[in-house]
Amino acid sequence: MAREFDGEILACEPVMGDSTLMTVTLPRGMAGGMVAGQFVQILTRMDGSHDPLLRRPYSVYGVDPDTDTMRLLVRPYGRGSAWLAERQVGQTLDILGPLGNAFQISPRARNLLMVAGGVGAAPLVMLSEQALARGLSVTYLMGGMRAEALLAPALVPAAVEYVVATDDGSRGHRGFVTDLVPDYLSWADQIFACGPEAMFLSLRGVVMRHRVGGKPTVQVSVERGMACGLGACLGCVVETKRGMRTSCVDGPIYDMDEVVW
Amino acid sequence: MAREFDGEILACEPVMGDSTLMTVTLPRGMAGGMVAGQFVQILTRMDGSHDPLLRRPYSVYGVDPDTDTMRLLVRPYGRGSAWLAERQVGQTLDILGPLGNAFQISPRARNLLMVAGGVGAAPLVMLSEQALARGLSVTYLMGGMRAEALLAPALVPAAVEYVVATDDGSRGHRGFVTDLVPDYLSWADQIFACGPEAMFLSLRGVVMRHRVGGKPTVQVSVERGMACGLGACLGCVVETKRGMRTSCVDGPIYDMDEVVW
Amino acid sequence: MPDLAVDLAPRNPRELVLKNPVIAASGCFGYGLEYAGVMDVARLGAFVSKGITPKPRSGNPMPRITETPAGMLNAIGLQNPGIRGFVKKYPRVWETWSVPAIVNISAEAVEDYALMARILDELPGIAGIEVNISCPNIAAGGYCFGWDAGMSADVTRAVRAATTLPLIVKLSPGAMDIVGVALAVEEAGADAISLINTLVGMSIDVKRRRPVLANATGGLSGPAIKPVAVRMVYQVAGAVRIPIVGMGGIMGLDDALEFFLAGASAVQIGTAIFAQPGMLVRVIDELGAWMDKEGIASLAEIVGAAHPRRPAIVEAGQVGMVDVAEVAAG
Amino acid sequence: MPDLAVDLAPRNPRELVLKNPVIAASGCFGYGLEYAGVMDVARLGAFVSKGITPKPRSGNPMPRITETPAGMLNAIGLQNPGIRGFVKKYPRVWETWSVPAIVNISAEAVEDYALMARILDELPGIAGIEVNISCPNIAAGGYCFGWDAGMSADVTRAVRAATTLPLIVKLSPGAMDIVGVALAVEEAGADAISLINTLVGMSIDVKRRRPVLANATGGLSGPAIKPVAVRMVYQVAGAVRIPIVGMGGIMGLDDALEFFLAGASAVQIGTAIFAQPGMLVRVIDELGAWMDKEGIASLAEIVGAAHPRRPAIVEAGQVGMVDVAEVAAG
Ligand SMILES: Cc1cc2nc3c(=O)[nH]c(=O)nc-3n(C[C@H](O)[C@H](O)[C@H](O)COP(=O)(O)OP(=O)(O)OC[C@H]3O[C@@H](n4cnc5c(N)ncnc54)[C@H](O)[C@@H]3O)c2cc1C
Ligand SMILES: Cc1cc2nc3c(=O)[nH]c(=O)nc-3n(C[C@H](O)[C@H](O)[C@H](O)COP(=O)(O)OP(=O)(O)OC[C@H]3O[C@@H](n4cnc5c(N)ncnc54)[C@H](O)[C@@H]3O)c2cc1C
Ligand SMILES: Cc1cc2nc3c(=O)[nH]c(=O)nc-3n(C[C@H](O)[C@H](O)[C@H](O)COP(=O)(O)O)c2cc1C
Ligand SMILES: Cc1cc2nc3c(=O)[nH]c(=O)nc-3n(C[C@H](O)[C@H](O)[C@H](O)COP(=O)(O)O)c2cc1C
Ligand code: FES
Ligand code: FES
Repeated sequence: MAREFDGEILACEPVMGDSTLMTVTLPRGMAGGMVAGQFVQILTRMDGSHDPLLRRPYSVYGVDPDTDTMRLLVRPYGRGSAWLAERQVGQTLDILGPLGNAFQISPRARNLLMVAGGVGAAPLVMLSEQALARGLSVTYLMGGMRAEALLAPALVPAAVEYVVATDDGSRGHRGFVTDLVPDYLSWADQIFACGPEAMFLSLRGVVMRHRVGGKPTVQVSVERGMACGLGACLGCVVETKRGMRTSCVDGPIYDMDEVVW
Repeated sequence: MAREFDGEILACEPVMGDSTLMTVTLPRGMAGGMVAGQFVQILTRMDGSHDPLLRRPYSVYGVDPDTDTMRLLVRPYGRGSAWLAERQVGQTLDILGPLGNAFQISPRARNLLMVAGGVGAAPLVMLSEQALARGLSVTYLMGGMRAEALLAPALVPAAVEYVVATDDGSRGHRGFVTDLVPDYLSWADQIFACGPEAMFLSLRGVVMRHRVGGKPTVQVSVERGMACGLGACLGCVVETKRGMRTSCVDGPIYDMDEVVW
Repeated sequence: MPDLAVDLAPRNPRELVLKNPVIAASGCFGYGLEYAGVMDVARLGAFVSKGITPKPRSGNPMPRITETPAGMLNAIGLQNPGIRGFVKKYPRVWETWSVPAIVNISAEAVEDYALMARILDELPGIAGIEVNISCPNIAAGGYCFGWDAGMSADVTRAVRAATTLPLIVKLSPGAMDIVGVALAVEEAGADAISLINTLVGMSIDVKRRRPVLANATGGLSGPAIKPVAVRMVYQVAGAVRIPIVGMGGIMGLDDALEFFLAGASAVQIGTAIFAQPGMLVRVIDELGAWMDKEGIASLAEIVGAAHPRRPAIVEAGQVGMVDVAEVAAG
Repeated sequence: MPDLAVDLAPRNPRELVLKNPVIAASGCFGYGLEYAGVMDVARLGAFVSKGITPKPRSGNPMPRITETPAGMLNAIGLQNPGIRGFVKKYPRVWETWSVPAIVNISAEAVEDYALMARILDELPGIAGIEVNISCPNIAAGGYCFGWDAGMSADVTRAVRAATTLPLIVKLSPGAMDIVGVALAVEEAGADAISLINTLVGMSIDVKRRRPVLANATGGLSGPAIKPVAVRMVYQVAGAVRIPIVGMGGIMGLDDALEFFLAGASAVQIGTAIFAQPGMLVRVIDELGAWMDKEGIASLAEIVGAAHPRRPAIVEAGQVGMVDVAEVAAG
């Protein structure tokens, strides 16, 4: 159940070039209930300032029920994330969460393919861990601008096959991460993707062209501007074949085939 | 001449309980032209946020032409000053200044009385130094809530007679700083005051009751909400016997007798 | 403990008594259930539902919201299940709650407002109706009901005739003569007036060279509009005798107090809920503590206290008119 | 180097050619001299003087300004030396400057506007007149000129008859039918239209339980109002053929671009100057660099580009009316 709470920043680790991996405290007992694909919303302004006004959503990168903490991956992009990236150990954040639905691993799936673009990497690490714990095989594809923009291999669970692509060819395949997908289409039972909208469109094209009999299925984490995060404002909807669905409660994870792209 | 410049914070020293004495760099050569009573306006928000919108005025506490620096005394009060007080050594501030007129020491004055309330202490330290450099005698009266809210004696030039009052009697006279003034009225040629409006009103009462033949004269630093700081918006005017005067260009220092209170 | 209770429908035998004057605003609190998990909804004075329309609506295309300086624009387009769908789902839940639920209704024809009011009149679990008149009047070529005193009164009269439920009419800040509209809806039978709804605004996406919102324009809410809202409440409070519910950019106790002092008997909080859901209960608690500290026994003591002298009813459109125009000239 | 020049009075033989489209707004730049020390005034496309009135005015009592969320309220009350005092002092200074100086005029009677225009017509150092119609019309019981298309046209016609100088008429956002007012002043002879002036707002000092400003209400400016301003520029640009000067909350290049895309041929910057005087020149430089990067040779290429199709002249008051009202309903 979502709550509004103060999370204390315990650690800030620079990753992926300009991003920060933040460890933040959770209310006791919350970590155990959080699942991969969920997110939290953070107030990214100083007390007394009203600008920027709205919270910013961040995917849960990982949780540790033993220490009652979670980790978040923050890329400085605009004003909210820049403020967040500047926070220091010991400061607290006003957090609302956990929010949203979760990636669903099918009971029959054996081989899972992760497709991550940029900070989209965040929820897929946690999902990989959950899959490994169930004894499944995981391949993790990641794309970024340059080698430094990729998740360091040490951050990806060792049992995962980690394959990368960069725009400039400075590591792995030169080109889009979605170029790598066809090789895994017959192997994978399910694909889980998180990244920019352009990546989904390209992924969709690749999958539609090559898949057989609707396999593998694809779940995507869709990014929408959000206000409430709780299904109340109807500002974040995604049109699906079954009508308008909020991406904060019914999403952010959607079956690719359900979404009206 | 006023300029908009980036000043780097070189030091932050806690003073007067909750306040900070900040050392900030100035453009080369500016310090030498700055005089006691002037102020600067500082942008007190992060890049990209528009709230709070307007600059905040701060009196110049002191300048050092040798190092091209100035000092400011910042009391955390509302949102702007809280943001400012949180800044750290190495960060830069967007500063507009120097602004405003100056305290005027009369060529015939020998004995000067300073009357400071709270952060009003700032410009009077610099004025005291200027007076001492001219060989004049200075008595510095200061009032605050408690002993800790007073300027530490080490911050007041040694050659100055420093007399204090506190609301709770925890140091010096118990009561208002203006209670101390009558004792110095026959000695002082000029009085210079900086503090809250209530202090001026009480000072004015004391002086009007006791002074003889218009001596001593009184100059006060008046606090007004400001927008431009340059005489353009006409938002900061003070009604004087000679009409409306801006407190950013024609002030903030006014002859007490000129102001229509 | 000071008395925070307020009756928003003193002229109505069915009355609308709130245990405190803090109400969650329409469109910002869903149907109450959405927030049941993150806060104690029962603490609220009341809440207002998302706007309900005669027929179901799937709302506008995306994007529907965007952030602006100290504010936000929304063009949700009144996505809702329609009055029939609404009736099946929510009243039976609310009936079990202690907090008064107010239903916000929107329509594009006078008869449709009346139709909805008639349906709501008989239902359990509904404490009152808030009539949103910031809607296009199809019969008048899409001209907004709320911009015109006559059309606003027509809607009010029709709804009044259709129900004995407490009736709050919610004014549009787009009306040039907000006082004239207020007087007209008071005269037409409103039990209370709420204001303001959103201002009409637009943001342009410089990269795409198109309006950010799919609908082009949207409703501006949040702290950015607070000064406009306080001014309008102040002006309307100088003219009408029925209770006023003030809103627009309230982010905490001090903002709420501005509205009470301007003349509001209760406040609604909308956009702030998105940023800080805990704020609703915090304002209630802090209001009680503040009144204690200030020695204020009942809210009525401060309602309208910022008015130098509460003037008698004035002619429509003349409240502070000269001031207002002169000031706009800097 | 892309072409930033713009003529704001193409229908006028005296023309108003600016080397770039960035103008310092009235009331926020004094008479130009105040900022001469902190920035290079000669870089500006133009600047507009503080509003001048027929007689000297000492302005409103203090406090005159207060900060609001991402905005500010002002009630300066048009403190100025009057047209005679003005004439003695500023035109002779401006005559020696290369930057066009535009004089903003305010009055409470049609004849007084004309009187000032006649005086300005003959003077050197004056490039154009901006007519501030957000003023109370004393003859109409204090009703604001700018809220009414007919009264706005009357002022425009009288000023037009009194001078051949380029004429910008500055609209009031308080007008409900901003498009109708714009069409009326275009028809009455305005060379260009500028908008928006400030919205009317109020803040209340909770401690004193009184309005913060001595004048009670004030004009709201700054980023808070930008979405309203962009929307109005977009609507007016869809209707008139004369150039539009857009303003309201511009804090940097991206904000200025929103106004160009909405249909403004030039922009004014007001409140932002107080916060960052260096911003004026920065926007000019960044605009040139941006156009270079985007391969835009002339500003005209992007003016109004956010309109799906620039519609022909539409009926007054109908531009986006349904959208607008619907959206305001969330
Ligand atoms: C479900 C969900 C999960 C998210 N998880 C993460 C996460 O784990 N880590 C993370 O860093 N961010 C994440 N984001 C994005 C994050 O919420 C913010 O949008 C991002 O930090 C930028 O906010 P800002 O305030 O810095 O930018 P602003 O100054 O508010 O600018 C936002 C503008 O940039 C666009 N924009 C926002 N984000 C991006 C982007 N990433 N790339 C390109 N354009 C963008 C928006 O459309 C908007 O116009 C997530 C978003 C969603 C909806
Ligand atoms: C010429 C001049 C010189 C100044 N010099 C100094 C200085 O050297 N050091 C310093 O700390 N401040 C100084 N100030 C005050 C300073 O500019 C700010 O007003 C102060 O820091 C509070 O701003 P804020 O953003 O924190 O408060 P905000 O959140 O903006 O609140 C401001 C509100 O509090 C009131 N207010 C502002 N300041 C005070 C105060 N000090 N006491 C009581 N009420 C207040 C205002 O009227 C306003 O309503 C000076 C002001 C002027 C005009
Ligand atoms: C996302 C959103 C949806 C809204 N929907 C409605 C609505 O359906 N009916 C209505 O009368 N007002 C609606 N409003 C307006 C609010 O109830 C309120 O009048 C306005 O937002 C000003 O208050 P605030 O600044 O506290 O949000 C909506 C506002 C927002 C932000
Ligand atoms: C302090 C102040 C004084 C103003 N004085 C005038 C004036 O004399 N005449 C006028 O037409 N507009 C005046 N304005 C309005 C501005 O010119 C401008 O229309 C408005 O502030 C919106 O732009 P901004 O948000 O960039 O400030 C004034 C604005 C401010 C803030
Ligand atoms: S963000 Fe409000 S419904 Fe999803
Ligand atoms: S602050 Fe603008 S004139 Fe003084």
